Amino acid sequence: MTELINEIITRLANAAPIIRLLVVIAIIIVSSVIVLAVALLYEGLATYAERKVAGDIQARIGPNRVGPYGLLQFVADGVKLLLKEDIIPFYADKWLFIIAPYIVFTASFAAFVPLSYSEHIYIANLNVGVLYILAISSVVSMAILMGAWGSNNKWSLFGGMRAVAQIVSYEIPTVLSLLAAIIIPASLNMRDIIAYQSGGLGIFRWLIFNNPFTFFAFFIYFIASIAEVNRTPFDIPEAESEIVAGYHTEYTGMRFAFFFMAEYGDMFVVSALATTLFLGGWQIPFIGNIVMPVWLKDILEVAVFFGKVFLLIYIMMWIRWTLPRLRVDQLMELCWKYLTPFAFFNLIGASVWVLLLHGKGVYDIITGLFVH
Amino acid sequence: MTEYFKKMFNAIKSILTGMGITIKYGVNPKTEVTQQYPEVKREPPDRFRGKLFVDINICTGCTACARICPVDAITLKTVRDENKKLRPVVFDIDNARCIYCGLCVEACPVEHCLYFEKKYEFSAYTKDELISHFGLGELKPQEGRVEEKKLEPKKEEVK
Amino acid sequence: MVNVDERFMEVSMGPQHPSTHGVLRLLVRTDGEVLTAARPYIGYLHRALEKIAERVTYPQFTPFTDRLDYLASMNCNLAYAMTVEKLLNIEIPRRAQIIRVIMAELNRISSHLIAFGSFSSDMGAFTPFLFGIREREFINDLFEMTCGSRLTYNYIRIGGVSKDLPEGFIDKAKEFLDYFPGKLKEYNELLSYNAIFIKRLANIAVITPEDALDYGVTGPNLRASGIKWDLRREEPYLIYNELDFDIPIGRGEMGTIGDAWDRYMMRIYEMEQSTKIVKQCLDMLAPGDYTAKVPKVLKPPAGEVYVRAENPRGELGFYLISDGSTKPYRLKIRAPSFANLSILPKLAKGVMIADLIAIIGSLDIILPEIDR
Amino acid sequence: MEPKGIYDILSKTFSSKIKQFLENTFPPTIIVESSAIVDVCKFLKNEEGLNFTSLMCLSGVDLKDQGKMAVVYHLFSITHRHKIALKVEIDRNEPHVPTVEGVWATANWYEREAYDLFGIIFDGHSDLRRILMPDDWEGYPMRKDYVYPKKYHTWDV
Repeated sequence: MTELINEIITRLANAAPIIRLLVVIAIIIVSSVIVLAVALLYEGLATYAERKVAGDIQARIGPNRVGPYGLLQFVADGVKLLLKEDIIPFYADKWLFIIAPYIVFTASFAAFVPLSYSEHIYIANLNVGVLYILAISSVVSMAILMGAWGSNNKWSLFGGMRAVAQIVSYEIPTVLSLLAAIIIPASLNMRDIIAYQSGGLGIFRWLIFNNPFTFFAFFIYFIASIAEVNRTPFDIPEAESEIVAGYHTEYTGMRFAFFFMAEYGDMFVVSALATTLFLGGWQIPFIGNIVMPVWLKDILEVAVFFGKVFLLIYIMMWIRWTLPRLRVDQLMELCWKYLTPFAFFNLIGASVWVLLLHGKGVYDIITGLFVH
Repeated sequence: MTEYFKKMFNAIKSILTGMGITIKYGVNPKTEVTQQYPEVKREPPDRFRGKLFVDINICTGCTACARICPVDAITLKTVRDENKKLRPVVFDIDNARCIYCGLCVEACPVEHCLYFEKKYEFSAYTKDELISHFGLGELKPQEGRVEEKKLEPKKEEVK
Repeated sequence: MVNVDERFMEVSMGPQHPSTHGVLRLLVRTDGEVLTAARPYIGYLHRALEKIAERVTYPQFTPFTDRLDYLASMNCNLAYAMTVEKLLNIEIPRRAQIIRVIMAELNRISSHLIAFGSFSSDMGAFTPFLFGIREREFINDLFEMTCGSRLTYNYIRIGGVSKDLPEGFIDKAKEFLDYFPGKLKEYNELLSYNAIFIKRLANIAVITPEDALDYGVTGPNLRASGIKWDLRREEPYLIYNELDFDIPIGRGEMGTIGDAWDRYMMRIYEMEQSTKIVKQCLDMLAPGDYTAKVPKVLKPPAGEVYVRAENPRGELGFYLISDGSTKPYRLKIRAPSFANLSILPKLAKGVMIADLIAIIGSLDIILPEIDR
Repeated sequence: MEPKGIYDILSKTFSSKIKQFLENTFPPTIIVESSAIVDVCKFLKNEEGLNFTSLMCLSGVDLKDQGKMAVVYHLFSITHRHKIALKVEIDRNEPHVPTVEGVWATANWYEREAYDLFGIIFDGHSDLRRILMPDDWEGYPMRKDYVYPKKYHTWDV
């Protein structure tokens, strides 16, 4: 994207500065609208998928009335939420109450930016991509607390406090397990990380198969990321049977929808991060170096990337509709007594591995044996 | 330490067992038990207690049903016609009050006079629409009225 | 709670709350997540059934007993019918007795299925709830075949039952009994022995046998405390003394005897036993009358009786005073959930909010019965 | 133990406080003077061989024609499997009964219910509030001479 903008700017080199500025602004607006539209479409389909998966698992059918196979259900839901009355509680802290959903929504969408969807399709090529995602997704916890406090509702406050405690705690195993993978390509840039995982039949050089420590790191990251996005069995901030609806108890209509969409956005981001770091991103498995047109390759890569992400999202949904919820202290216990120590030892193990074998993965070693 | 790992192992095992069960349902569409209601309507069994129906022509006007009704859903007014037979001029059943207990049907001495239809869709916009009127209507003056017997809902009923 | 202590937060939980099983209101005083006191407020569903009983005749009151414990109407019908029969001194034909046992036990299964399902959804696992509902549909179909209604049956009447079993009932019931144990096993694998579920419930809200007796706790909750007491065995009515079944008691499999997990598990075990009972009863069925000769106008002799029966939730007792007229002089309903709930303030001290939900769910209260 | 035997023991211990034995009710009823009810209950609960472990039911009864109120206690022993009913008859205009909350904890709620619906006041009760009716309800609905109110606050009843 940045290259595209640069190219346009160089072509417009002779134009007046004000026109150049306007063009750049126009490009930025158009591209964000495109990203937003795609992301909203994804979110709509994700809510549909969630309900369909729930239906399948519970021996039901799920939505099937609006549109073919109920595919347009999310449109109907969206229209319904738009038309709902926007209620701001009388005793709410209005400013915090109003601003919180936007921050949640923005933070969740900003995390889409450094992702790399294929070799040529990406929005921004950030050299601190992973760090950026981790930082921006932490903003969510702040906004949740803002909304919870602003609602002036006791259940919301419970939910907000729980959410912050949970997200802050689970950041640690998340980051530790990500580090175990990052130290191998030694880069925070998403594209570099994915490029490192090429080769090996497009599957064996994935960082998850690099060494036993990254293999475990993937699972630790996956569990911790479920907690990061507040989903069952870690959905205590919005545990509907305990604290009504948690931090969004008082929200209605579109404001509620923002929270709701942000949750699905977060799901996408954590899954995409797992895909990028552990599952080879858009690397197409089993294809190797077959020559094909660039456009076809890009399409295939996007499809593969989304396929991997959706598989992880499906597993998240599957877990959600199977397991009961943990209690708040047990959640912390899981984090501090199990995940964090494991992630920590994992990180040490991975570091030692990298140090001793100079970053060579299991696949490299095995193929290396045959070469000699 | 072994305890720690054993606990963890058992926990993971039990969780995977549970997930094994749900995925069986998740991937197999044959497990769906939903009936698509407006398209597929289930046929109620013969004894189904749906909407009450009165075959007013064979009603003897004995008021047994109105007396047994625990919620006074049945309003019955009878007069004697020229043949000294009781004639139910008003026979209203308030479906909103009816609790479908079936006591009236059992109390009715005439075979197939008061019975339940196999009907379960009778939503309405107003409460008045939910009252079914079966009465034969007031007699014309020349037919003569001899006696009037009326059963009204008991006063001060607890709702 | 007039004196407000600033250190604590007082939250009104209910009457509209997702998991108070109806319209129970709890005034909860919390110190963060930990409860220091919970005070139940009941009566939101008070319909003055005892007063109504004084204004309607004996047979007319049967439909109202449906509305006591609407998940186990058959059992409520049965207890009321037995009370009036005791007063009238009627002998019930054998076939009617067997039919009554079949119905009561099937309804026990369906009631426990709801208890199981709603408890699981309280714990955050929604899928078992749907599974429970699915199996309950079978029983509802059986009942609908028999008496025409799916929830408020009004089937067991004074003197017997209202109609004989329909054609095909026995085959259908047998089909269900063959199908059901497999599903029970599935429930156990899916929920009962799930590590998170056990973690949530083991050692929570332990009711000691002394407390259980002191507070008049009955039914599965009493048996979970390790007291082998079941009216069907200890004070046999109908044909229960001819049947072969076990009384499961709490053994503290996962923690302490009488904890929430034991109380939950009692219901699973009882469903097994009820299946066994119905199977035996179906084989015992022989042609005969389905009702005794009962006069159209019931005028029981003056007297006082207190009759109780084992309901899914405990002992349902009717204290009936007759003055010789067609209407009861006084009918006191001793609802099992009423006594079971009264122990809640004692249990809900020093537990967490999530545990409070577990306590309410494991006591398996039903509000229409408490409020009457 | 047979109800008759229980009655004999009770009348031996409490002599004149035990008034009458009604055999034809189920379970048989012993009529006890209201002042002695707590002692009788304690005795029944703790005496070896009686051990009435639980209070099955506690009901208020309005005996309007006799100008009395009654409180009926249905007791039951899980160890000896016998049961008995105790009845306390009190003046209808001043219905006061000592509470048995200290004997069986379950009596707490039952007594609140009897207070709520009949207006029987249980002396010494720790928390005698209305339980089923709203706190500001007037009158005691289960009394036989209860007049139905036309309005509750601003709503028609």
